[in-house]
Amino acid sequence: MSKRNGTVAVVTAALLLTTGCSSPGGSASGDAGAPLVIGASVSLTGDFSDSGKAVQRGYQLWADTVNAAGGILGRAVQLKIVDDASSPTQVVTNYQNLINKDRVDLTFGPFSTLLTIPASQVAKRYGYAFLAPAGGGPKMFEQNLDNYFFVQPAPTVQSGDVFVNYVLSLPADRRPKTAAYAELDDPFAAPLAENVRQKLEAAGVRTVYKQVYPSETMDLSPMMGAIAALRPDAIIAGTQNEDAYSQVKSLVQLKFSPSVLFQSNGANSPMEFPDKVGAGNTEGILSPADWFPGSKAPGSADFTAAYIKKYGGTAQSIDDSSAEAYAVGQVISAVAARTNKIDNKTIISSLHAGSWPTLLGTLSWSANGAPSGEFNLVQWQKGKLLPVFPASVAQASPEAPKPAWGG
Amino acid sequence: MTPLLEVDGVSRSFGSVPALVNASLTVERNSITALIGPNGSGKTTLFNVITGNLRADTGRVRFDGHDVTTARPAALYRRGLSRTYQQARVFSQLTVEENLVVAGGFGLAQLFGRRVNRRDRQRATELIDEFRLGRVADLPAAELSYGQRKLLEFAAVLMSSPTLILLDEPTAGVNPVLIETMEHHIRRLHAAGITFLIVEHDMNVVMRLCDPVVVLDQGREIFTGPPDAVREHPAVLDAYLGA
Amino acid sequence: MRMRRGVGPVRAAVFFLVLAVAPTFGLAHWLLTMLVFTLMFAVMASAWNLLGGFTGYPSLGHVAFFGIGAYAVVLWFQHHDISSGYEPFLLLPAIGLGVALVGLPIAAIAMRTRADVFAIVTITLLFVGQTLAFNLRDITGGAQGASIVPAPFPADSYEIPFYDALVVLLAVSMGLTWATMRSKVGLSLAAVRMDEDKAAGIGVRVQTVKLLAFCVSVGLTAMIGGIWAYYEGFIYPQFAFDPLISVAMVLMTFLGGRATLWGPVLGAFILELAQQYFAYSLGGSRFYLIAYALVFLVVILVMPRGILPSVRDRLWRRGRRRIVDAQLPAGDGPL
Amino acid sequence: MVQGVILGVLTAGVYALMASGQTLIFGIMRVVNMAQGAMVILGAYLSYQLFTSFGVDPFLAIPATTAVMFTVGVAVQLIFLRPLHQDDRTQLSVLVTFAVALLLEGVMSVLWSTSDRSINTGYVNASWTVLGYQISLVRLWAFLLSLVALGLLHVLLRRTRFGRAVRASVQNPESARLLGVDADRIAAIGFGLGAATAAAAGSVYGLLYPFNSGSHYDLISQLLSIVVLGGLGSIGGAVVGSLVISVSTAVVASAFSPIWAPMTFFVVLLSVLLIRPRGLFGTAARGAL
Repeated sequence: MSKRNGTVAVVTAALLLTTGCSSPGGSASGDAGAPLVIGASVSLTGDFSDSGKAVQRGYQLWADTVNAAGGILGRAVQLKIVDDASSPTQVVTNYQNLINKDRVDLTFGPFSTLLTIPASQVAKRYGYAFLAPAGGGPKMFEQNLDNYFFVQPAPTVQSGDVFVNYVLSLPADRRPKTAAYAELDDPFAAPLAENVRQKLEAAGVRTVYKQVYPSETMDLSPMMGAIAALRPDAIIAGTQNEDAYSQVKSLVQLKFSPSVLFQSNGANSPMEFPDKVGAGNTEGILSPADWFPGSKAPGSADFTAAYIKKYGGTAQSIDDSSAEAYAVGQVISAVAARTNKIDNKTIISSLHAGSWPTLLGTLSWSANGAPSGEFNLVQWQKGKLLPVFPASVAQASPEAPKPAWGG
Repeated sequence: MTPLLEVDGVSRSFGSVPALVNASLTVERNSITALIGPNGSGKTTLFNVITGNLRADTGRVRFDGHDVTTARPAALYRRGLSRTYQQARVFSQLTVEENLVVAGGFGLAQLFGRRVNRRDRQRATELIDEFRLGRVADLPAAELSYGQRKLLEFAAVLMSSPTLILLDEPTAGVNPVLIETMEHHIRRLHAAGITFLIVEHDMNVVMRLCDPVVVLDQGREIFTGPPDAVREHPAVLDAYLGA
Repeated sequence: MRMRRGVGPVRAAVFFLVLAVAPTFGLAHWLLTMLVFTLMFAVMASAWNLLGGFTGYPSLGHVAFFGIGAYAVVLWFQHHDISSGYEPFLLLPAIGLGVALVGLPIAAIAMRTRADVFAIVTITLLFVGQTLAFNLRDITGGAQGASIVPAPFPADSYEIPFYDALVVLLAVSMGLTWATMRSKVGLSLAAVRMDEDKAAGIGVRVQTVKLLAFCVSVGLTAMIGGIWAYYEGFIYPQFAFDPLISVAMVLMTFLGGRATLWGPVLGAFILELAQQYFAYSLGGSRFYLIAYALVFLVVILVMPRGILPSVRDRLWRRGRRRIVDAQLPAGDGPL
Repeated sequence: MVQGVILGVLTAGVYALMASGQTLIFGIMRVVNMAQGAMVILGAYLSYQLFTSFGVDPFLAIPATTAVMFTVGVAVQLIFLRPLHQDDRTQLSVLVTFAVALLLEGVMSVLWSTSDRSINTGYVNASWTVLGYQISLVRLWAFLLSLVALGLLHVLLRRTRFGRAVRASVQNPESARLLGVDADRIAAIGFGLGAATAAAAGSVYGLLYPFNSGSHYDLISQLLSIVVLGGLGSIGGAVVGSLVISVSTAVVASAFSPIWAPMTFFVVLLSVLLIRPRGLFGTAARGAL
């Protein structure tokens, strides 16, 4: 009866077998002149696709820049970027394919810790260095992978430290006395805000409200209403994107403007934030940033110019994910320049020592891939996002207290 | 000896619409009792109450001396009360044989046994032969004609060796030859000691087959008696012609 | 039911033999990885079929049990160290059994509702599971996710233990399906699917077989969840309780053919391989979703009963026979 | 707490509107429309586009978006649902409408990319202070609009010939056919109406929340809970279900903790189903509009 179906299954299996066996034996890199193929799986569809595309632009921009200058050690850089649809299953398949089927020379990381962990383990298994522009959550570093390097100034959780330092730098009578914490339940935002809370409590800032909210919460009004009723001096929010916008909108509707408003993410998006919350409502809001328009860090000016040339827009319209991805490439270029070699072993051993200048500042890594620098504090002033702390990078002095909504 | 089935003062309404109003009925052992009445008089509702598919609002149902007012259909089926449906509910994707086997009832232990074992097949084959379904025994019921499906459902209820069978319009929509076949089977089984309660529209069939006849109108029992008396009874004429 | 004796077992033996020896031919890692994921879905589709296919209760919440299985492995690793790396596999039967028991009261409530409402109630299960995974931080790690120590298998044969475990589970799942089809459980389930009230009325043990199908089905699903978590090395509520996994099980079963032995497996091999391959090679064109949806629609509209039944029908058209879980009777067409 | 209840009630209006379309479709055709959420999002995108390209206010755009979505709904019914066989239509329709949802998601992600969008009109952040409580203007308008739309739907079903035909087919498809009701036509128009309510709700939804092409997953799970809670096929039930769910969610979020808010309505739903498997206002065999 359905002998045919059985046959189909067998034939399929046999086909798979043969294609599997006949996959190229592959030459293990090293020939000068052959292109340097770099593989990365990026979320071009699905939940993380926005940042995924920004990451793709950053990688591409770096590759173009390097190739225009003759490539790396004479080898043209060739990117192979595939989509993981924001799926942890697909990301594993993709890195397997990149490493074992397409035999890429190097791998770059995907977007988000959630995908980076399974992906980095695949890379580790085959001895590939894994440089990722995203994936700075605590769980990532708990993996203790020696091939992993998080290309940002500090682990995400510590990106609020700069804000704490800023508060502590204020004279005692100008510090906020009370603070409310609204924390998005995801691998970064909530731990980040918790980290800030612990440090501020230790410094004597009283916590009057603390609440974690799930990521699918569309309506933050109930929570912001509860916060507004307590009238805290500071609102410290561990946010991602949309929730940051919603928080501000709710506060505007509730007619409550705290004297300090810190949002860990979203508010540092130069184009979207004013677009979503209204330009008049951005004034005085604080946020951490690694790269910002007008940064004086190494390569930043070139990057900005190249970005605008290739993708249009202004410096203000560049997503910092692109800058972070670009920095990943910068690190690779630097390794090649210093060691005159470009293989995974060299990359791994080199990066565990010394410091590496990038457009995000100078980076160095501990054994588990955690960077040991610090973020910058940026603030919205007159419609522009300006670094205000620490003084070494500040382009303006911090505005405090935050003015009322609408300017 | 007590009657096989006693329905005593059963009422049931749907929302504000009464379907049965204090209806009573008795089925004597080894009778072929007809239940007739105009459309919407509550015949099918009464069937459903008797078989436990519907719960009565008030009143009692006794079967074989036991109060079964709140019994579930499965329990009644195991006690020997089975029924057919007006639209012949058979399992369309099961074969004729399987339709019979599944109606045969089996315990937990047998659940893990073969789908159709030798004993099942033996019992089913007897019925298949009796009902002349041999040619289609291995076909899914969906392939049968309407009349064949009615026969199949009738045959299936016999698998559980019932004492009382409720037939809901056994001859509706089938050809004259099949009506005769149905009558033949009912007589044959009656002779073998099975009691019938039949809802039937075809008065000729009722006259030939049944005694007594119970007439239901607007949810009430209005007449019980021999078939000859039905036609002359004023209340019955009223019910059929008047309303 | 007179089946053509021998053909079924021979086909199964060949299939599993090919599966079992395939890795010894030195399949590339990328291919083994794809096969591992494909086998996961084959088992899950086959398990889903036991409930959704045979009973006709379309569960859209099976991934809730997948997630429970995944977190069970995580929990186990919180209290135990890894040594040989095989421990999670040995743990699987316990997970399957445990989740089957957990499923029992859930099934008893959910199966009070019928087809469409049941589908929705099971969706609810999925979200309850996800919310619990997010919020029971002490157990699950919440939104931080939970990581598992990577298996200490050598890189050369890293996928093999996972692969072998999955082949065994597929054999178990298909074996159970086969046994169901041949036993009165299958007969009863078919009756439930076609007319549950009538079946209950004639004394079919409706409740028993429904609950049985549900528990076995979710138990198998949970075991796959456990393997998946171990293979991924890191789980996160949104991934462990991903509605798309539920949808995939349903889709594969429908594609291959409901209430058939081979249909769900065929569906899984086609869909999962195609999906993994195209997402990789087409590099995330946004038309991917549209293409997927269109294939889905065309399959349902053109072959509403799935590939296997439709193909069989076409081959045996002169028999004009409908095959669902009733195997085709032998012989030539009706007389 | 009070703020929570106010919010809950205002939000319930929008959900009631979406859910009424869903339940109407089920009532007429016994089809659980998994694409209702995607249709709402499509409605939101349409009014987003009208707003950004032509500056049309989302509230004023509603007649246009509902008209477009009505057509989409009719098309979906005619192309994808009508060919299904009667026997397993319920099961298959769940899958077909889910596939339609995926299809719409794919189309939306191609047309508008996958990034979040929101409609920012000048008044989006305005609010009134009433007795010390803040009432967002948009939400109030959204609520009123939903009431009007539900009112229109009610009138349509109660006072027109089409409405009578619809109710007849909900009550008893067989007798409706005997009465000369063209079931296919009613189904097409019914699905169109369901899609139209989704469009109206979508315009409002876009004003209240940010959305992207994948937003429909969260939405559909809530809509399904609402209609099952209220009883499939009952519009009154959909309204009550929306109230129960959004008020309980908002109250739990503001008084207790937002992390348990999503759990709230699932718990409410499951406990209701334990007692009444057919929902609050569901009836056994017949639907009720």
